[in-house]
Amino acid sequence: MLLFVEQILNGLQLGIMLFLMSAGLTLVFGIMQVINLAHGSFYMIGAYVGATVTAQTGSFVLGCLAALPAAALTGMVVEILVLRRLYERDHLDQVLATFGLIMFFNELTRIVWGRQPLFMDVPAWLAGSVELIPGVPYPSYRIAVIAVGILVGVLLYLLFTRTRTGMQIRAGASNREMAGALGVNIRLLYTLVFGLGTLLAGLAGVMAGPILAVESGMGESILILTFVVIVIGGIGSIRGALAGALLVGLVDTLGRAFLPLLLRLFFSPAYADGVAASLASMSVYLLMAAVLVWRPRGLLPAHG
Amino acid sequence: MNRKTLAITGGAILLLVLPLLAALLDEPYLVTLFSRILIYALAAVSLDLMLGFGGMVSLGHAAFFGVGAYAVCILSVHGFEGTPVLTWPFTVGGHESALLLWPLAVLLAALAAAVIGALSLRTSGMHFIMITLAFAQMLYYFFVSLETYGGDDGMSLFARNTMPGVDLADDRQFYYLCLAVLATFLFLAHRLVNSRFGMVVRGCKENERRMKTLGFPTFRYRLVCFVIAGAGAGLAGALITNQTEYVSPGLLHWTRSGEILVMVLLGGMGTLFGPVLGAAALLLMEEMLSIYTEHWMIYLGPFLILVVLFAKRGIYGWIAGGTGNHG
Amino acid sequence: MGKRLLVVVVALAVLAAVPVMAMEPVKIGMITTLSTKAGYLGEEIRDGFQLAIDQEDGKLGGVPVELLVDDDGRKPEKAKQIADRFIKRDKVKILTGIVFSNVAIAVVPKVVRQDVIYVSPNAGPSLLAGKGCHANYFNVAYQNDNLDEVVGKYVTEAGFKNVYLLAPNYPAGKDHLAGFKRYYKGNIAGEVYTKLGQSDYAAEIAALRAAKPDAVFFFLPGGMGINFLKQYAQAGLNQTIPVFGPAFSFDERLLQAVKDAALGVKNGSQWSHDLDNPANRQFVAAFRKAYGRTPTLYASQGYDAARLLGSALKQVDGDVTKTDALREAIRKADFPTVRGQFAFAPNQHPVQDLYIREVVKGADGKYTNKTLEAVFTDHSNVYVEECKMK
Amino acid sequence: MADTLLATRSLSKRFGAVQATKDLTLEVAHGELHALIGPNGAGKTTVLNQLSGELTPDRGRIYFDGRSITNLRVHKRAQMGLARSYQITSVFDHLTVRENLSLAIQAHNGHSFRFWRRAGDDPLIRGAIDPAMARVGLEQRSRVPAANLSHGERRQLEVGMALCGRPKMLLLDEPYAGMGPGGTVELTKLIRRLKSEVTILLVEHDMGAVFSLADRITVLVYGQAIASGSPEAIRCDRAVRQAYLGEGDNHHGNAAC
Repeated sequence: MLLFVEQILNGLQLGIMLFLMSAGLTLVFGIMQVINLAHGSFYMIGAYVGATVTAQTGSFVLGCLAALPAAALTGMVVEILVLRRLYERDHLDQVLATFGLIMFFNELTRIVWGRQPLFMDVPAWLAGSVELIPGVPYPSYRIAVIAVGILVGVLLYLLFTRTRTGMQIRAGASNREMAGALGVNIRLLYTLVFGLGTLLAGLAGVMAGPILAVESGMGESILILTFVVIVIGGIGSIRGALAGALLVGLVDTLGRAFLPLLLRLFFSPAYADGVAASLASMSVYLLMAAVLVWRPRGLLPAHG
Repeated sequence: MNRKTLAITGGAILLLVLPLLAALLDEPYLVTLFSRILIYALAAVSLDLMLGFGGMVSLGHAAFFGVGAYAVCILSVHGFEGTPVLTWPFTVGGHESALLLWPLAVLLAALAAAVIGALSLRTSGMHFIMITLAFAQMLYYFFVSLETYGGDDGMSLFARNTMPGVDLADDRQFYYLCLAVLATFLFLAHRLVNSRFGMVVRGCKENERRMKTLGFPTFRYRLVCFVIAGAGAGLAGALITNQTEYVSPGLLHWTRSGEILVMVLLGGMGTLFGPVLGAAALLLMEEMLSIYTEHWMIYLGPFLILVVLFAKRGIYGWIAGGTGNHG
Repeated sequence: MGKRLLVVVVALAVLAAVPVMAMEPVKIGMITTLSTKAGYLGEEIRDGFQLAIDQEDGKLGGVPVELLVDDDGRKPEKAKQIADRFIKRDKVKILTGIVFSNVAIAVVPKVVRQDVIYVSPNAGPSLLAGKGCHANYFNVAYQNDNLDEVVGKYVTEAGFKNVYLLAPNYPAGKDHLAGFKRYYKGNIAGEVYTKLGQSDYAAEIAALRAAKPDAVFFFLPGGMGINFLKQYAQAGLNQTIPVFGPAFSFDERLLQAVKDAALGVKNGSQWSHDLDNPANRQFVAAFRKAYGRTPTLYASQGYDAARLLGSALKQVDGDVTKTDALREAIRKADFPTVRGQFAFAPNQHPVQDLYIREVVKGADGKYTNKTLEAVFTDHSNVYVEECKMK
Repeated sequence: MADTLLATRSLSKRFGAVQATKDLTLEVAHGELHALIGPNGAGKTTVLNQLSGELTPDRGRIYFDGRSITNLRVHKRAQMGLARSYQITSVFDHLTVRENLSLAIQAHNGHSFRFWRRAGDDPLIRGAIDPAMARVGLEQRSRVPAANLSHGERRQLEVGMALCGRPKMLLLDEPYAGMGPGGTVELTKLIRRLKSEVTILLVEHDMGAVFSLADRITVLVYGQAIASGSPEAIRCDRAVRQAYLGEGDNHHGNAAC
């Protein structure tokens, strides 16, 4: 029974990590109607800058403080140089341009940092594990990730509902021209929104550094899962991203954990393991297809 | 529109004489490279039927490409070994003749497209893109789990298929076969796009709501268009199996669908000859750049961005001028 | 095209002045993985191979060579195209370099049938050692199962009775676990196949802890291994349940990305930088001087492949058109290997000693492997009977 | 009932808190031009969308040509002869006028799963295009993409497309919106000519056009029909003046009542 609780915790932790990534993506897509395949690249930049600074200064916090602006600034530069010309253009032009960005950033990291995966360790003060539930030692770093995820969720909620900029952003989302006519500097606003989106991706990157391998191309493996999350949740809605992320995190983790046991009841162990492994990897896509067929606009669509 | 006809005839002549050119320059390798370009051009044109003319943006088109490829490879290997493919409902023996396998591959790809299309067309916009991706990834993991056929390691074809009168093993004959298949598909696509069916599909792309109030059951037409595109990709899959004599689940991965999509966009959406140019441009650049530098992606990435920013309607639009949408 | 033409003209001009028969440099085609997450593996193989050429300033076994390198991006289709180009355009007679088994399975069968010699500096899939073996195919590194077999034997001898197995869900994963089980006599606490390229292993680690094994054996190459080791250490399990694995997850460069999460882990390998023989000492010193880092086993395999070819080229005096003579010369394998001794089994895979190494923290603070003991001597592979050399 | 072409029985539709259509019972007789008027936000377009099938009502039934079409899909209703135009002209911008019309003709001339012959060469279509263009006076503009037409011409094209299927009934959604004086005269002439061919349900704000064209008028306020009858009756109806013009009892101005 403890194992089940621990797996739920693992599912939530993966969900929170996915939320950090998808909040930024759904923000950019929902508000600026821009499909940004290169979102994973800013996740990678956050991880690389975080790892490098942590290695030099020896402090994880400094690593984070360096990673966030790095991802945000790169994001804004990309927005000004490339994306700004693509707002009126077809989604497909954005797909092609951001596909080009992925190639550019992956190769850039290989040139600057070399081909070898970087090292990033869990900060000493988060290294141990805590017994949230007696008998189940849970890595305290992962609890920190969950805490950061929840904090970001609350901050975003407050930003959008309580602050003026939040209101301007939402106005810009529903009607660009009108918001512009009312004196909102749309160009600057969109640069800031994109910067915020990439900052969130950078944060997810630096948080993932100690757990996952920091290597060129790491962004693409999580990118697909992030798109699945925002589509399941409902594009453009932060609440949807949270719901989608937790759902995908749980389904993926529990699928990997309990599917083999489940199938063993019916098939021989060897055959069950093989089928379970491939079913587990398909589980996320089965989930998305089911949600889309049942609710073609996602679970919590952004605006009506 | 002489610029357009000039571009098309120029391209056609170049493709026709290429093997002779290759022999002249003592570069026999170009023949196999361009066979691959022709095959990917076929996959890109089939995607453009659905994307450029039908407005259906799919990020899972490589699934049908892979289904066609695997169908031919599995049946050929069984044909070579003489073992039955299927024994349960009825015994299905393997075969190696292209005239039997390729139509079967096209049929299987069309069947897959019908099932996936029927479910995906209930959604629209970004959700349609993602659900096609989801189904393609499911097929990808299905083939990864097929251990009897090599799983993730893929499977080699012992010998290319056989066809009366054409020796597929000879690279030059295989090149001209690919060129003939592509040319036929382009001709049929041109007819299709301007036929009554083509008009309805293009109408649905423009304004599906209006089409419904005019009295068109739009779902059926878009599904048939989706299936035709899937069948085209299945045929390209059958050809790629014979060209590389090898298949792997990698053929169905979403990055492969992304590549085919990039070829269509790079070449020029909504035109029939654009994707052929797009396929040639992308594959040639990938090949040539990698000879001169390890870091070829640092050049190809920005090139794609520049094409999007400045050549509004892709390379074909830039060369042939005029607006897209009528092939 | 222009650049290569220039090189050839210059080489010819120089050779014209030399009285010895004018020799066109022998072209060797290297298809390896330089991009994707596993890019550093290909870089290691190339650097090892290039070091051997640089030591003889552009020659191997006294014969001038030209190394053509291209990146297959870990895609079998791309590797086949590059092989095609090397053979048809550059008229290459010797190929090498492939890192991954699935790429090798796609490329080698067709290449060897075009009368081209292929020397594998890494991938040793069971298919090419058994049914698919061929006279033109040599493997200078290992047969994939070898590194797991040595760990299986060591773990049995060390008295572990209940081992938990973990590998990705693809044929090579199943091969490696089969290799381990061939020599491991105890009970299997669990056998779990994970998704290819998976990043989060929390679920598997929780299930592993619940199964309470007394040891864990895993084969997770590249980034997957890094993720697993880091998360395994964070779960505090590395203090209680020892981990074993083949050398793939513990090469020198990977250790810098994992550091003390891998401390104390024992892994099986056919080579280590601290192997005490003259060829190895010279190689490790030269590599550190040339590239400023300690060589990994991939670099040692690249270096051995180059020296093997050097010995063969010397015997056929650089004339690669006579493939039979070249094949015979390679099969003799009389070259100073960095592993002490080396010979070819009937299926032209290595017969060599296999060691158990332990990950330790070196004096200079860098993490490295220390050789513990030789578990197998002159170990061959189990696919020799299956191979009917054509 | 026999003389009625279209009838609704207590049609209701709610969007969250807003009751867009409340128990609407509407009848349009054969050959009649029935006008549906009402202040902005009265739910006129919502009614049209329910009739054309793009919106499904919460309650109530819709009868057309003697059959219940409440749950029939949009394209089936169009096939039965129920055509419509949109408040914001909805045509195919990238296609030429000729192509727009041929598409509309195609809809009612057998299925379009024909993959070989060029659409223009199909005898069923070729014969019908020129008369269709003549009917809406766009013969000279046949090669022009719809996007380049003037506002009035686009409106004429849309009406022409709606007529291509020889519909039994035409739902016109504010055709006069944004029409200049010249265009209004032209459009009134066109609609007057159409009255003999097809039954029309006209949603419109231009009172001049409504009162000169309509045989019957229904006034919709907050989704509810408050009055229905001949133009004269409606002009004097107290409830209409109250709701529409905000006047109470004083009768000044309109001597006819």
